[in-house]
Amino acid sequence: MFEDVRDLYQEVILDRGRHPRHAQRLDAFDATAKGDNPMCGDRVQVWVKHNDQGAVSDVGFEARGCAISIASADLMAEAAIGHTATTLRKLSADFAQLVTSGDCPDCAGLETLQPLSGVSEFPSRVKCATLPWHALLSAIDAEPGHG
Amino acid sequence: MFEDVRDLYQEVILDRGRHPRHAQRLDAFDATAKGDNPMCGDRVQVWVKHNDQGAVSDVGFEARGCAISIASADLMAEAAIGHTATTLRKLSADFAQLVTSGDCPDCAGLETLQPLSGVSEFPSRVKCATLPWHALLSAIDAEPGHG
Amino acid sequence: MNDRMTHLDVALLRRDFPILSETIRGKPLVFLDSAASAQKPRAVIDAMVGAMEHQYANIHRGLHWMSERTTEAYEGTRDLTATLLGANSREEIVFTRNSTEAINLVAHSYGRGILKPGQAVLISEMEHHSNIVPWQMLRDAHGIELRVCPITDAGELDMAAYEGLLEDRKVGLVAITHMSNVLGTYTPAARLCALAHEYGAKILLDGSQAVVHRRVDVKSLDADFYVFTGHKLYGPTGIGVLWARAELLEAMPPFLGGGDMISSVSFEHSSWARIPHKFEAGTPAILEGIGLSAAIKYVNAVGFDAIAAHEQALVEHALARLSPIQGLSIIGHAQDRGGVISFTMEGAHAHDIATLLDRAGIAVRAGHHCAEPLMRRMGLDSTARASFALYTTQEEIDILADTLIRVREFFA
Amino acid sequence: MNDRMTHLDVALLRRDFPILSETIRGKPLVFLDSAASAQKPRAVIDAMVGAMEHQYANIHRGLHWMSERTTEAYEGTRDLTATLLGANSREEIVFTRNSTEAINLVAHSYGRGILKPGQAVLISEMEHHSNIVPWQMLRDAHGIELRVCPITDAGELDMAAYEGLLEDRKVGLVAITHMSNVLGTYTPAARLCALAHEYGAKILLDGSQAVVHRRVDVKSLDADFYVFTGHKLYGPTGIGVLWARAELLEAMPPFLGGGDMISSVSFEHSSWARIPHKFEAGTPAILEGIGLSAAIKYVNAVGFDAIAAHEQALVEHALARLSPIQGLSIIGHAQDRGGVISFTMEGAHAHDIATLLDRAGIAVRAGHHCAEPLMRRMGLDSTARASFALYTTQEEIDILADTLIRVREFFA
Ligand SMILES: Cc1ncc(COP(=O)(O)O)c(C=O)c1O
Ligand SMILES: Cc1ncc(COP(=O)(O)O)c(C=O)c1O
Repeated sequence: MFEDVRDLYQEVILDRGRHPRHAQRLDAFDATAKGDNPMCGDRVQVWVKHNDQGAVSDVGFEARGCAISIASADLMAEAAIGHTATTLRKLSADFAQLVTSGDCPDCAGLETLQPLSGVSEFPSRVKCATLPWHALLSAIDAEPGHG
Repeated sequence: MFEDVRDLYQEVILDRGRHPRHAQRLDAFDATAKGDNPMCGDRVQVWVKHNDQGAVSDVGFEARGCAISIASADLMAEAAIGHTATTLRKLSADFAQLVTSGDCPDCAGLETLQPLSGVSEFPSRVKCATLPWHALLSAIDAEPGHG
Repeated sequence: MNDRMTHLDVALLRRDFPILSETIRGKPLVFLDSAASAQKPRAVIDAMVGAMEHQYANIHRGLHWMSERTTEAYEGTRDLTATLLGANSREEIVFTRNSTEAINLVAHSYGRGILKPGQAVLISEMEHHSNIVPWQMLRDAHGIELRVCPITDAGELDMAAYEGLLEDRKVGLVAITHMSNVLGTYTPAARLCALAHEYGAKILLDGSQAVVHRRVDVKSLDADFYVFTGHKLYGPTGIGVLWARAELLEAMPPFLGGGDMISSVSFEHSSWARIPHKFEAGTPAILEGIGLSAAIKYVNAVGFDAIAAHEQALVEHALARLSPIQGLSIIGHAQDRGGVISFTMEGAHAHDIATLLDRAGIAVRAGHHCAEPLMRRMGLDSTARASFALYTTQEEIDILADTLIRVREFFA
Repeated sequence: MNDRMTHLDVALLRRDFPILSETIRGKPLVFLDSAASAQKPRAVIDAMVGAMEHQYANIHRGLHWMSERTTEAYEGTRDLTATLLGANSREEIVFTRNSTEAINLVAHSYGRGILKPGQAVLISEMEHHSNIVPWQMLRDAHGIELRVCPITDAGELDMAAYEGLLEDRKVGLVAITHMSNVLGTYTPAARLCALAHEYGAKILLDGSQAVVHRRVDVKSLDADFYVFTGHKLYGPTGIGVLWARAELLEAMPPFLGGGDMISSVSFEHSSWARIPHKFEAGTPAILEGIGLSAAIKYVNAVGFDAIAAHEQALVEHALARLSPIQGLSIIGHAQDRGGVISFTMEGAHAHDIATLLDRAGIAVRAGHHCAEPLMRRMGLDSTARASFALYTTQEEIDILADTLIRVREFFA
């Protein structure tokens, strides 16, 4: 019956939506921020830890929301590790292009996020996928020395 | 050209509109009141004098407005003379029926007001004709001992 | 059709709503989102088109044919609305943009103009944001206390608590929904009014949902204010209604200033027009008023008895079909309920449910339904909501139920 | 058709407006009351019907097809409106019911939220009540001084006085019409803005009339607030526009509370959505927004250069035809004027003129045109007013002139 939504709900999304690996606060963290979609009630909080070189070493989150937003937060938590603020800003912009247009031809490092590309066919769901990234960037921007 | 508005603008209306006979304040009066049609900007003030028996002995008015409202005020000033508050209330109600429906079969004393019956065909002009009467009744009602 | 009819020929009525024959990605539209906004019958469309094509001008101050006729048509809506609600007179009907603006009007004008700092406004845990936020703004601007009547787990007002909150007679105004847009609960409006009055409070009923499903009579309810919104009653957007007792409207200061609401204007001082015009500043929603007339005539012709009976049958059928679905929980179990059913499903977020249903051509709402405090009260972030109208069929509910079983399997 | 065109094929355009082929008591309708409200082109009617018949649901929170498409259509109007006015971004466009509500929004939110008691608001002698009364209400509620810029006998702003009134820098906000609905005067808006800013004031332009006749660019005018109303721009009633600089909207508190304007709600505290949604409470005028889109596309397609040139020609023709009529006085002789002409006639009150013209199928307004203070300034109670639109023809003006000669004879 729902064959045509398999683009949106790929196995990895359903799996991550159900069993996210990073859905917890970090005990020790350098920054945290919340994201909020007033129109649908989705909320997320993201915690970030850095290593000495200023690259992200760990990300955790707590979210309430749909499968897309939880899966997106979880995949983001992994994708962010090892990156600096500058790279993450670029990654976030590329990701936004991916989920809006379904494609990001000149982008690197989006492989693990690719399963979310199907969101582009569901305009009202794009924000579910991008919300965790907004929270991540807010955390990083709010952090002294990482603006 | 304007043959079909002759019902509204009968000779007597045009004449009274141009040359009202009672368009002045009374030097001595027992009551006065204003009437106001916010939608079109018509205004009228009416002055009333009584004789010892409590009947109206003189009416004057100042008005700004169209031919209909001036003529109606002027004809009213004459029609009111000799009547008590009670009769005037009845006369005013009959007149309202006349200008709304074009007719008032069981009414007496409307003869001189008959030329205004054509107003009934012009719904938005009915208020022009009835405004002076509202002011007259307000004046009478406001007067102590004539409520 | 007339009021005494209690059985609707729904198949026939559906032909009055052109949109119902649309398909969504090849599947027939199953529109179960009428509580958000109802679809429009041909009669409403025709009335608006008729005005735009044949008889339109600005109203009230025009002395020409088009303006006079348009004024008659627009003001006719006031008569029809007064009759619809059982108001004492047409002067008690104020047109607004929607329910939200009607409530804001009362919050500003009655709230700041008549209520005194230190008095309280009493709302409930199951209000729509439109009946919460204006009172919060009043609280913050004018020193009014905001009290909240709790609800039971079944989703009914806690009547003992209600009375308790009124007891100190500090509540100057109660503002409570007549039917919940999330739980479907009809509140015991007549009883709420009687109690409010017993303790010296006025009462506003938010009839946004209630007025659609049953005949409302403000006099027999003995309410003081009643609001509803045209677009949920099969009318156009852009027009809503505030009914209030004439003496309240007389006492209230105006809300918005401008053309049409004045008696005279000078730079020093302006005086106000009579009610209801005092509250209607600027060019009103003329075409929308004309559309609302057609909507009211339409529901009157179908008949509220028949509408209520039809929707009652739909609710029963829906409860019977949805309750057994594994993992599905129905939110709210009020005794007295209208054509709105909220539910959640284990393992599937409401947004995901809505997206899957949409793929099957079924339109439902998902989210907090502008009732966040109610969501928190029920321990939820969101629900999916199916809502019914006079054109909803049992078959549509069957399609919903069958599809929900598949949704469940999909996310299992 | 495109913008570079400066000659309109009016006969062809008239076919777009179904109502123009109506007859009034057997005489062809000569509609010279467009400044009160314009007639609607087929494109606007079709857009609204199309939505109601094929694609409609409540917007913003819906995850289903109908809701997504309707949201796109409605929000598309915001983009079109931003482009129409030359705004910096779509977020600067707030939808209201009409101009009146837009001005009230600013008077409440900017007036009470940002202006301080002791500051002044500067209006002019030729304002519409909608741009007077909200400021009086603000004055009375919030201790704001109300200043009035005089006009010359020709009906132009007295610019020396304007500057003089700003000089003490107490004026926090100027609110002045961009085009008078009575005199037709276009005010020197760019100069007004420059002077206001020089003396530290913000400025609101009431574009209700201006936006219809010429291309407006809020950036090159350097305004702070600009308002207009859909129904005068060939769109439906029930929708108006407030444009304001984003930073002003950000700083302003919300006006009406309810659904859609919040970010989150709890009983203790609510936080507001981003602009422009912070100012749009409740279900908006969705169908009317869709209608307004079609209207904007329509005037864009006709082209503002062509519209302006056409109306300029009509005004010149009308002045040439009406001025010689014995006993007729034209009110207002501004250098820069749009398609509105007010006049009086010796021996004939404006209402009587309107009634007689109506008998000849000609629709004009008569009265104070919601500008009583201006009437007093000109020493009048009322005028008759003929106003022009893109569909107005020279022949219609000839009919008006010929009929006015008869009116004169009738009352002579
Ligand atoms: C100059 C001016 N300002 C404001 C308005 C008010 O417009 P609306 O009644 O649509 O709010 C009008 C129209 O009546 C107008 O001409
Ligand atoms: C119970 C209730 N109150 C108020 C509203 C607000 O209606 P509107 O958005 O038309 O103002 C709604 C609908 O959304 C509602 O269901």
